[in-house]
Amino acid sequence: MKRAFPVFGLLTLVLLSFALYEALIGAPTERTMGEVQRIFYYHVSSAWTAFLLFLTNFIASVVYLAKKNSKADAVAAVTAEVGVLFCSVVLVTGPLWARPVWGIWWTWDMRLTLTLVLWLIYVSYLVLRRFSTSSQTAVIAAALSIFGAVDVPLVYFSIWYFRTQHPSPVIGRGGSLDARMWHVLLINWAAFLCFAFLICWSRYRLERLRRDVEETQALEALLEPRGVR
Amino acid sequence: MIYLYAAYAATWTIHITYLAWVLLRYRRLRREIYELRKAVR
Amino acid sequence: MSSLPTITKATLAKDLRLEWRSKDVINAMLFFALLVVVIFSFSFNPTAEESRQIAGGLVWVAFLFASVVALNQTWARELRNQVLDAFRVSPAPANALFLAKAIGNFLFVSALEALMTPLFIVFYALRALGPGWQLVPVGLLGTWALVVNGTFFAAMSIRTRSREIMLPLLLFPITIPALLAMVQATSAILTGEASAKFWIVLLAVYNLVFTTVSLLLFESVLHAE
Amino acid sequence: MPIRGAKEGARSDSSELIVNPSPPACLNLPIISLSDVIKQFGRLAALRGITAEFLSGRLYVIVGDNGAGKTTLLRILAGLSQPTRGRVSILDSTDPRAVREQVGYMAHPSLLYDELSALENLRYFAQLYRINDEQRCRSVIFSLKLDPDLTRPVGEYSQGMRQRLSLARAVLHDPKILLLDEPFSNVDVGSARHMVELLAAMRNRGTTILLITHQASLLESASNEFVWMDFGKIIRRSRELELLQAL
Repeated sequence: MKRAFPVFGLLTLVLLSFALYEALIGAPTERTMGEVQRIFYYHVSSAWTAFLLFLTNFIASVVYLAKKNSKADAVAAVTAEVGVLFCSVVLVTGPLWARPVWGIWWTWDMRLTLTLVLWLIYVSYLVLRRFSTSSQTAVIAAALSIFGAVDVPLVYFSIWYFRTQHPSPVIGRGGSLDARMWHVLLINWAAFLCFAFLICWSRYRLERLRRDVEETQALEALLEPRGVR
Repeated sequence: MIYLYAAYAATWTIHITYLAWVLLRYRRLRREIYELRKAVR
Repeated sequence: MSSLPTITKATLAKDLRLEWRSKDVINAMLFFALLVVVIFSFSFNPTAEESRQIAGGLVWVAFLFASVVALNQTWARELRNQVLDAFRVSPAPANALFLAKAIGNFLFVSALEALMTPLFIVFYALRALGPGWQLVPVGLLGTWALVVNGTFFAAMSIRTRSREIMLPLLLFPITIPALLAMVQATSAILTGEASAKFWIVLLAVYNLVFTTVSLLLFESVLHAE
Repeated sequence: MPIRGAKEGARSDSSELIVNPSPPACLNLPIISLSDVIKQFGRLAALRGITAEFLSGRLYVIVGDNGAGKTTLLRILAGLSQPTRGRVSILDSTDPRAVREQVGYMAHPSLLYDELSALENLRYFAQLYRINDEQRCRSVIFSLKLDPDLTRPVGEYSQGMRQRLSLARAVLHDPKILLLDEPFSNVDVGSARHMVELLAAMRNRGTTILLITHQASLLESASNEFVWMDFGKIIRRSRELELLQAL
């Protein structure tokens, strides 16, 4: 188990470099958008990774509420944090792509808006975790995660209808993707998933360690005043 | 072209900042464990 | 479970009586609402035609801010002397407390809206060009949407540090679809350009979903410690 | 049914029974048992492994310095908080929430609505226990030497009156187990004596009472056992207060 971490880390690094090479050089250049389209590989794979992490967060939260298992709570805390990280990448690369292609930084397009709302919900989740008093954090965070997950389809429908009413000013991405591009995208996604898993793993270990330290500290701390007396 | 590089740079800046932050927390924790061990002994 | 309606009623009656004696929610809320309306009128000074376009957003954002004041007060009373613990040690169902608080807030916020709406109509010279009666279901469903999540998140935020700030932080992101629906429905009715049907249905679904989720989760949040 | 017929009942039989505080033998069964209970708040442990048994029909007095974990222990028994680790069993149930109807809890704060009168307060709390008996509320208030017809809001009561009303709220549903956190703080000596008599009478009728106090001497004659807590642990248990203090 101890060996697995560096081995997996090395593997991820190789995969990431290969994916980077494929995205920047290997993939064919898109006809209308040109080189800028290459942002796509990072943008989309980050987005999918983030959504997957949020899904994991939701499942872990349900498991926590059902079983009161502190490991599930640690998983939920970690996946929300890393999910927000990847979601931030999506929100930064998105406008960087939109500016040269559409001529605007931001548009209230379906996917963009949904991602932004998700990001807001999970940032509020992280804020809640930080501000709540320690013995209650897990339960109320899990409850908020479930509220957030339930909210997603509603956000989706509301924006979908909002958009059909006022057609967006930009031309959608449209068109089917070249097979070679699909290939590169999937490689990038795989690399990002491995990377996310790696971060989550180390972050999870850190979280567990922190909890252990807190517990030992709690049980030991009271020894000190006794020594003084 | 500049947007392309900006996006890739931004992605890695965000990731590396986060990793650095995790590392910082880890080191702080390590120090705490060290002090805890010392206190128990 | 047969005790649920009885205890809900008893708790609601108790809350209304407390409010009647102290009047701290209503007073704070009313003055705040008045301020919001006046400041909004200063900030946006549109013609009747323009105001019809933006009124939906304006009115609901004002209601949202004003209701946060009421929602923050929801649990303040239960925290004084830690009376909430007396409820928690009793065998009374947690959902009775939630329903009573949500209904109480619904009444407070509705009263507030009933007073603010005429002010908006006067200041902005509003008149509905579409089917005006639809504003009633939009108002009722929209208010419940604000209140059901607000009550729940207020219960969550009393378990955090700096709880007054936490409530809007938790409430606003989740409320986005409901707020969008309220605003769009109201604008559609006022301008008479589009049908508000979809938005009313969306609000109803939103309410159904979140009322259910709240009732399912409230017990664990109330007894979390 | 304690405090029933409070006018004559409580006072007369308490004064005679207080002479003989040992409960009937058949009641000597463990009603509360804790095994290795730990409660941790972040970096602080309030309870650091408590293993204990409390027998039915007895009055236990928990003493100890501030921060010894007394209140946390009581809150766990009341089902207000869950232990981080360990097992709590009350009336043969491991979930304190399942036995809520059997447990009365009086906290350090009053747990009363300041804006309501005594009767209005109790009427509301009675409904939480599905008791719809106006007479019951009145007699409980009366048994604590308060006037049920007083319309003054509780916020204007003196601290002593408020404590007594708070006790009334805790015993309203006639619990088998009564948990009291500092019931005598700021109560005048006369009222405190009366409260002790009342508690002794309840104990003699089979109620188990756990009581935290800094005025342990008030309970010397009524208590069955003193429990001394320190730094989140039960250090010592003794029948005599002096023995406990001597160590």
